[in-house]
Amino acid sequence: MAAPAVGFFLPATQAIMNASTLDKDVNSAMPPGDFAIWIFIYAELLAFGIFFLAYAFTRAHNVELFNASQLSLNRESGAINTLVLITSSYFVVRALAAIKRGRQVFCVRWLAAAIAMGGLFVAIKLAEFHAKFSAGISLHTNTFYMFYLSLTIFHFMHVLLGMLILGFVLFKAHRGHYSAEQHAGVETGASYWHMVDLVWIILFPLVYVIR
Amino acid sequence: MQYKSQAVAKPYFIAAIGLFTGQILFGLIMGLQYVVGDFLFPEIPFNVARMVHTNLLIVWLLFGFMGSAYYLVPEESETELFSPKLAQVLFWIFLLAGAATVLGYLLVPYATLARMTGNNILATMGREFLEQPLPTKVGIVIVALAFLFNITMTVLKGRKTSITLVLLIGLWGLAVFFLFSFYNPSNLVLDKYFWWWVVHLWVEGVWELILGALLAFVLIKVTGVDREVIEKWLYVIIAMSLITGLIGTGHHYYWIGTPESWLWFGSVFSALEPIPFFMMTVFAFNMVNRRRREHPNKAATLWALGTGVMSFLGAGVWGFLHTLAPVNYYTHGTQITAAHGHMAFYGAYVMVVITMISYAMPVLRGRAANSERAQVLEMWSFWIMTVSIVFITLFLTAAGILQVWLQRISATPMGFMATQDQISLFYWLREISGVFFLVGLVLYIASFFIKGGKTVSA
Amino acid sequence: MSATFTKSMARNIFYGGAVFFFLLFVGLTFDTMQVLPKRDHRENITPEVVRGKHIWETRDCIGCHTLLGEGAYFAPELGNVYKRRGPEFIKAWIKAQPTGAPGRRQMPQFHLTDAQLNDLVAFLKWTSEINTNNWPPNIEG
Amino acid sequence: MIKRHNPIRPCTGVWLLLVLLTLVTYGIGEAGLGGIEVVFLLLAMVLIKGQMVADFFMGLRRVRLRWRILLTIYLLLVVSGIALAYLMGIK
Repeated sequence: MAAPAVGFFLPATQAIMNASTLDKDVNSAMPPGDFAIWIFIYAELLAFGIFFLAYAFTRAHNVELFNASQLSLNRESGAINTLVLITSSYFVVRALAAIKRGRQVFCVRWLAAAIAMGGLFVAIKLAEFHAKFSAGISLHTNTFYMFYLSLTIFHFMHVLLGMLILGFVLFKAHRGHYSAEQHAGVETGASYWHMVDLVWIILFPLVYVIR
Repeated sequence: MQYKSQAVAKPYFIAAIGLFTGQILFGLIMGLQYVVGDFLFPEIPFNVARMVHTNLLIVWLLFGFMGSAYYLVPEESETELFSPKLAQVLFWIFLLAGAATVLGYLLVPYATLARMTGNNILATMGREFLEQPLPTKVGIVIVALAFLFNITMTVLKGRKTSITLVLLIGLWGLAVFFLFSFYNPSNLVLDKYFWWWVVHLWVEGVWELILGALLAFVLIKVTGVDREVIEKWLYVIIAMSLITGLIGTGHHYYWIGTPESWLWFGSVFSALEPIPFFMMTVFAFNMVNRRRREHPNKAATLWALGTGVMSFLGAGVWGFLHTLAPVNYYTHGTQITAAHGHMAFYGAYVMVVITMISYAMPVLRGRAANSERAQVLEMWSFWIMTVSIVFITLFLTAAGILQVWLQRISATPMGFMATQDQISLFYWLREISGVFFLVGLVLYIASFFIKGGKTVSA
Repeated sequence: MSATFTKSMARNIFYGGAVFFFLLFVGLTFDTMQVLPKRDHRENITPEVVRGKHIWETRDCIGCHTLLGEGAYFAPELGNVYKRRGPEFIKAWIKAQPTGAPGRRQMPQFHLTDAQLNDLVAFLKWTSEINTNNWPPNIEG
Repeated sequence: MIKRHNPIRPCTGVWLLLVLLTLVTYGIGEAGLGGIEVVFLLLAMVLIKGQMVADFFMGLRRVRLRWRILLTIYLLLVVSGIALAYLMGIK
């Protein structure tokens, strides 16, 4: 695993380091998009954060139960979903970059791709839920599944909401409401979508991997 | 007063203050019964006094909300009320129904009252805060719907502002969730589960919208800050209230037979419930600091700021104290709950109604603000009532902590009544604070009758 | 760089957030309704229990007592009184009220018949068997 | 703006990095690895990934420090809380 890692890692790090010195319109601004969404984002992150810590500390008291139940999770689908969401987020970044250069058509296409990835996430997640529910697992099976299902369903609903928001942004982009100068709406939707991604980035290792 | 029909608010405000006084008197009776158990027994048993105390609170707050809406909506919508006549008729219906209900509680044994009022047809009585006989409950629905019709029609024919929109959503929610009071299954767990859909979704849900709208209205008036700014924050605050408060209902679903998962949902989300209240405090102070005018009504500004602070303390801090399931396991159903209830109701809803009255009443009486002497007295009453409620809360909290310790945590737990004897000192202190509160209230009422000094004309 | 904070976005978040969390709440309620039968033992709700709850309500017991911790805090918790005192004590106690002891808290005399007392006890017995996540912490309530 | 010479866009680089770290996380899970060192590595990766998303996807690297640091503090709190809980669970 180490050899290809270096191959990726070097150009990637280089790109990142270059990037931070590139942008000069820096450091005095508010977060991108409408600030109202950021209040929402910070609040949602707080709710998820408390839930994550509740999971972690409850696990500390029930290590055997959590480790045993964790084995029944489908780690592949969790990992694939992580990749799906990351990629979807990346597409949204490209959509925003496109509209910033005034390329409306590309913006629409990248957004559509991002939403499609969201749909893929939903499909995989539904398959995962279906498997669990048909195995008779519910919120009340044990504490681990209570957390697993609450966290993933809560996140799942955020994915749906995020797709709804992106769909709305797509619709407006398609109608030509955004331009290189005026694209706060895209930034707002994008910020929310990245939050959904960010939450999953913590959730996946915490619930599926750490043992 | 910009619109003639706003005048219908006046009797509502007067009735509200009158019933408020009744509520406090019965509160003092109950407080005394806590330490002198047979006081007024068997004429007014504790449960009767408590029904009157809590139902008067609900009814006078509803009077306050309705009066506030009648005052606020025409001014915001920039049009006369759809039907001032209807508002006047509803006032008398509601007042008479309320008075008849209270007299029923006081004069007839509760079981007889239940039989007389058709409780056997549809049993809804005998549940905390929903003790009203069936005709009263139906009456509340009818009055509420007629009131909502009046208000909604006014908004529809006039200017639509965010404040009226939020107020309307809050008031409609109030009416809709009250409908759950007619659902009383024989399964106690289900009964309790949906009982909270009235109680919690009122006070930690839709009432917060009403609170936010009223506060925003007064802040616009007394600070002159741009409406855009205030309405924006109004939306953010009430969004936070519902985001945290809806699932936050779970903090009532710990020990009533509902599944364990609620221990987590309730704890996580209700732990966030202080956020909107904190934002409200910051918001109120911010707006007053950024004020563009010096409004002559200093008292109203003081009440508005007080609402921000006291609702945060009472609902936010005192709620958080015992909202987490592991804490609530020990504090559930003790004087801690009573402490929180008193400060939260006073800080949020009592104070916002008084804020509204304090701002609107002088205008209704033909001046922008009361004379300085009247205002000084009103501000005295503010401090006396507020400090009294703080002490009531502190003493009840102390009583609660001791109660939890003796009755629930101690290795050799004491019985309920033995514990009560141990904490009677705090009940005495609470009762004394209650007397001070009454003094504050009397001064508040007196401030309406103070003449002289220079008055500012409207 | 757009540093905006608009009212319309705040409004959208209010609507969106309210609907989102209300749906979540309804979903959780639905889930709760599925598992409640196992916790409230509704198969044991006999006509006596139903009548007992009606007596409980029409005497406004909640105006002084708590039941599963909800109610007034003036008199003892009754959710577990069946386990604490047993059926005979409860009936004898209700019949003996008020004690008339000077200065002590008084419970009214409700003139319940023996059949009504049995119904009330049946209700309290059923209530004491609800799965309350081990609340109260001890028998004293 | 200076003309760019880097082979890939910064956001693409970040995306590749995120993919890589996810694969490593998955690999650790597949290998069934556990223990403090592994968990700390996983959490460190969470921290890096989270900060990458915040900085490059959300675009917080170009905003006022307080908004950016808020997310960093959040990530640190959550990650260190999880680490602490993990340590508690070992005993």
